[in-house]
Amino acid sequence: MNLHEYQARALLKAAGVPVPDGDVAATPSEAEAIARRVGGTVVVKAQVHAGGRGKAGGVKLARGPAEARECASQILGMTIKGLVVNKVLVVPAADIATESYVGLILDRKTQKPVFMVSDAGGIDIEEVAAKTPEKITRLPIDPRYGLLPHQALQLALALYKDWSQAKAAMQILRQLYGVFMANGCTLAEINPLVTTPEGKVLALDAKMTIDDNELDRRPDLAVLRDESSEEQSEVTARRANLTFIKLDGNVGCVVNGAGLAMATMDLVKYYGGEPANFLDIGGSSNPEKVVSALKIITADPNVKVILFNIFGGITRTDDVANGIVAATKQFKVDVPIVIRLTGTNEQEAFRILESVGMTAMNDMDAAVSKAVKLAGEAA
Amino acid sequence: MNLHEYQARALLKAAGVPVPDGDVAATPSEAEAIARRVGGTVVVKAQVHAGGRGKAGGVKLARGPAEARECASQILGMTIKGLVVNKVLVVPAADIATESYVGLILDRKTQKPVFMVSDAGGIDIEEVAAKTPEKITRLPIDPRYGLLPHQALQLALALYKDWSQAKAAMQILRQLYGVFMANGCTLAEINPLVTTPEGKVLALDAKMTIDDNELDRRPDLAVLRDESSEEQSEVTARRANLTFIKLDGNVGCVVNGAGLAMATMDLVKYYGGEPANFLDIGGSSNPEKVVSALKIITADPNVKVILFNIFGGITRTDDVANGIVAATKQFKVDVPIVIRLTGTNEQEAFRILESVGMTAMNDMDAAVSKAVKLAGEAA
Amino acid sequence: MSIWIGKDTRLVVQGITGRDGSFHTRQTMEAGTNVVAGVTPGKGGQLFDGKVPVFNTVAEAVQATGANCSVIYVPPAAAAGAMQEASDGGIPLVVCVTEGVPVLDMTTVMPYLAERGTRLIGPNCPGLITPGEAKVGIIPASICKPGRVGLVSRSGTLTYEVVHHLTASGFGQSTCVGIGGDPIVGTNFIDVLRAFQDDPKTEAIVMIGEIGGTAEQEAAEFVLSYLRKPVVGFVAGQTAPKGRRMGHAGAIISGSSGTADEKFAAFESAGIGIMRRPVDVVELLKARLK
Amino acid sequence: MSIWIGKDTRLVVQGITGRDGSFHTRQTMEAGTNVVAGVTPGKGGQLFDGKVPVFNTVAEAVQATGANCSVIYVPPAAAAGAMQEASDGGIPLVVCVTEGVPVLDMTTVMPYLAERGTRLIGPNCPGLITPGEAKVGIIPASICKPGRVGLVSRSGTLTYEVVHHLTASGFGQSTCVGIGGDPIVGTNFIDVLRAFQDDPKTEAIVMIGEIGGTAEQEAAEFVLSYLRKPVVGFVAGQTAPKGRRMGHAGAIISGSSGTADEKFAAFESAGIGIMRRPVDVVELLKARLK
Repeated sequence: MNLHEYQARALLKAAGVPVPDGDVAATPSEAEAIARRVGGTVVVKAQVHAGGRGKAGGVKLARGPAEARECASQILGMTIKGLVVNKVLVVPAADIATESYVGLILDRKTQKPVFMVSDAGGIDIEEVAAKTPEKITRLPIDPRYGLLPHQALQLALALYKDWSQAKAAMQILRQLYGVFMANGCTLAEINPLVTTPEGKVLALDAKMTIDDNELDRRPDLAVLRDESSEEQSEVTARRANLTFIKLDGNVGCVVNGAGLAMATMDLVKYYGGEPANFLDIGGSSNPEKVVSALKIITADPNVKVILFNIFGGITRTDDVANGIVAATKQFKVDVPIVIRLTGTNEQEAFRILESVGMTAMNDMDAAVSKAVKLAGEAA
Repeated sequence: MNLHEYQARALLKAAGVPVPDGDVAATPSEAEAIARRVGGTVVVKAQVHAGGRGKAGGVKLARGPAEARECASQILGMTIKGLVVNKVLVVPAADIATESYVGLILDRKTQKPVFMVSDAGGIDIEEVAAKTPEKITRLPIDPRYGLLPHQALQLALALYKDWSQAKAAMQILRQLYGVFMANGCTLAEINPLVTTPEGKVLALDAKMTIDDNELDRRPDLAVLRDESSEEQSEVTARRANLTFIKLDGNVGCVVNGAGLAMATMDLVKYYGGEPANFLDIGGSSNPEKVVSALKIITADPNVKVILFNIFGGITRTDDVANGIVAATKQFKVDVPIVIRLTGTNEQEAFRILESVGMTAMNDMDAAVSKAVKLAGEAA
Repeated sequence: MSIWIGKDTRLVVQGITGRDGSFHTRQTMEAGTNVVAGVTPGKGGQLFDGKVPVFNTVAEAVQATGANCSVIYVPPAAAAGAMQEASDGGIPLVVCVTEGVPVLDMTTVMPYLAERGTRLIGPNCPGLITPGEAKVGIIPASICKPGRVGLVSRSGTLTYEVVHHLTASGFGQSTCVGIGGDPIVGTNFIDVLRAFQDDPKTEAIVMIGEIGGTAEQEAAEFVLSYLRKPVVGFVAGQTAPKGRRMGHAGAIISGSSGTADEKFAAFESAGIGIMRRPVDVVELLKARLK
Repeated sequence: MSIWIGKDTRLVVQGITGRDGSFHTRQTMEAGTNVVAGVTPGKGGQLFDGKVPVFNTVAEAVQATGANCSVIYVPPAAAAGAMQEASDGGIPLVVCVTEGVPVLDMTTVMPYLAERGTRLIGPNCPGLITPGEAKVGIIPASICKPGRVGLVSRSGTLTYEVVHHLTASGFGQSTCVGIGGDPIVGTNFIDVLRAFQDDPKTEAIVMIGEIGGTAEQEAAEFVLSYLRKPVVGFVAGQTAPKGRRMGHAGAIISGSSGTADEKFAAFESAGIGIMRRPVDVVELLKARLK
């Protein structure tokens, strides 16, 4: 789960990391009030889960409260990479002497959180990483011992030559590590970490990703999810315990298992089609889940055909068949359904489907190519 | 630093460990008020750093507020093993079904905190440990991982067969471990951990020792020190940065280094004398420390002779000589002083002492046996 | 046995009385696996299905039954503790089926297990099966048959799909291992590939990866330098968008790294036979195994 | 060199610019030790006494100077971090002189150092000296002379007292090691005894213990089973009361265990020559070393 900048900033601030004054606003007049309070020139920043906000016009400079109101009214409601902006962050415009990058990432290879810091921070950090990786200092942290003083020192000295700035950075690194661990993050970064002309060190922007697997045991983190910034179909799917990701194609897919779901999408593409979604109904599925899945998929007007690909292991294929029958009784499905079922209880499943005049197939390739063909005919 | 029962209890309670109601009182009327509030029969317990309170009459049962007042007035001000009782804890008398022991001790051999639990708890736990050690379950805890769930379970099952009691114990073990680690303990024990006839698990008495080395960085723990319950000479010594322990003999000892100080006491005994104290002036001593040391020792009317044993390494023996001279100028020392100095700047030290008509020796055995002889003559 | 489990496996099931644990324990026993014990705290002393003794702790189970392998079906929040308990109880092979284990938990579980020399498979994995001998986890025994192909996969049902094609075309399996779809897993491709290389019963290897991370790329390098047996491979997620978690916590393309194209390219340069579709496994193996 | 330090020792001083660090560094250099670097964060680039380069971190110091031994004089709250830094920086022998290190800090320092194969001496110890070659710590070189007696002790000035008697009576020392008076120390009696047994330059051993714990008892058992060289021993604290910390954090008699009597008895049954007084060391060694 990605946090908005204002949420990440709040967690850092609570841990003691110096951040600029300012606050989040949902309306232009709130933005105006914040600008009035902080005074001077402010930056109005779209709060949205998408990179390249600046280039998309989602970050604006405002000289005073009136301009802040104006900027906020322009940004609020705009769409960046398909996502609507519902909130803006209003902060004083900072004078910047240097920009650094400080990130902490859960690394698969070392199986540890790894710090990445660079004194070449700012918006071009990905380019720095790609072209001059030697400018980035990487340091894995053993969570059994935490961030040790000499490690914080080593990282801080990679950022700053000035001793008082290095000491400030050590403190910020410790706080960032604390926030990462305390909130079950898989990523936490400050970019840029700036110094002001007076030599103060300040976290100007922050990004955080929380491990979805933490949310069940951490209701305090789960409430940070901003469903208004998500695809509504994905929100609905999550509430039905389905893993669903909307895509742009026209072949709706219902699959059990994440790997098989991806492979099914790939095979749709292989046979010349385009998948409309990723959808995993999970292992121990029941008929109601199938009903929910069909509801979500049929709500997408792009979908021209629905493809079931179920390999019954734990999943009972008769459960799936019953779900399909139940759904088609509850609401009308206007597009053709291609069904591939194999494995546990498949004979019973075939019988159930045949009893309502539906047919199923046994082979994945045959089912996928048929679905792609039907989608092509409907388009 | 040992905590009083009421202090240990407060730390456990703050961590969620179930303890009986009640509170600490410094006067009989406070004790009465507590007894009135909690109702029923109460126990009034002397708060003093000494074992065997019960046998010494420091723990009394009181049927109601009036009796509680009476018991408190008997206990407050009494002396147990040389220590004056300044406070009593007043708690409701609990019905007890079983008594267990739960302790967590910093173990030198495993270099870890070690849990020791036994379902044979209560006042005889030391006898259990000595005679039937197999009744005690020992489990070292790796602080890098903390107390793991299966370890808490193993310990809890060693205490209780009943599953709900075992679950309650798991929780208490986790809380006790948390308190131990969070407060820099070297020992934390609950004895007895009781079950009531209704099956509730309750910590009835607690004991805690905090590592003295934690106190510098933990002012919140340092304030828990109850100087009123200590030898005043030891309090004065600590404030002067001296390590001092009062003993019953008549040869006052001033030594640099803990090992040499113990060896000096041993040698006093070897030559037939009795040391009046342990006193370590530390490594980088200065003349003022020597003055403080002499003040503390001469305040003890038992002391018949003062023995200096200084091996100059880091310690400059001339500093010590200057301190002796300064002290004898500031106040009159009525008992003979035997001085052994050797090592760093010893010639200068001898000169300083001779300039005021004092003499020093070079050999430890000669100095100690002389001091013992003088003490014997004075006694 | 082929790799890691076989006729000598003595299995203890952690979470045996739970919904998933009891269901899969029955399946596992039906597959002929020697299930010697179950563990559910507070239920020690019971008998599961009238046959399998249930203990409060793994240590008790090991002492009483000589269990040498554990499978875990406890809820996600208890999974880390269960893995550590199994390891501390002396179990050399622990298979964690539980899905949804917080990844930070795994950062301390891994060194704990390493200190005790425990091999972990998973979490969030279907486990493994040596057809005809033993299964530990949830791979359906019905789709497998004994043979000479070793299979390793990050996925569940996609594995079954491939195994299904193998069995249908006459290729039996030595051992099938599902290593799991999480970012941190106890056993990676390389561990399994090495075991298959060293296993005389395994003559060819199928590797099924997916998007996210670089495990497949490292495995490809390892294949090039160490493996002397034919390998064919698939990568799921060619059509996955960037930055989205495709079900599995580990299946996420970050920036430009972890794509299926990148992984297929690594396979290609390591001489691994490329499966464009699951069904391709059959023809590729036929060409490589005479 | 005799054990652990000698002419090849290249010492880095952590906390070199502090009050204690600077004083003892000068003493150490006067004793002929090769002090190659100092470390004080924020003072990197300076020269200590115009000679010794100061670095911000141990890693930098090691890289620039090839330091192979570290001595620590930082304040107690920073000592754990300093030990871990030295270990992480690749120093194989770390001597922590700092007194007052919280013992819980040591419970995580020890496994950290063990994982990296670092030997720690201390904390709260006087360090060690190989007379005529090198000293690391605070044992006064002036009272020592090269020779064939190895000495190991939990104490500081008491060690000097014994060394003083040795030197005065003509017994030089191979190496003198002060292991420190804390409950948790990196190197214990047994480690040093084993090194002395294996050191051809050491012909007899003096062991100086004190009350608290069971380190002397375990050492006595080890002497009995492993040592083939004469050993004489002393235990300080025969007159110490129970339950009081006698200066050293480790010198405390708990219950009835850790008494000097108990330790002397263990010495006796291991055939260790009993020193009732420090001066007894001379006659005991004379009887054992011809």
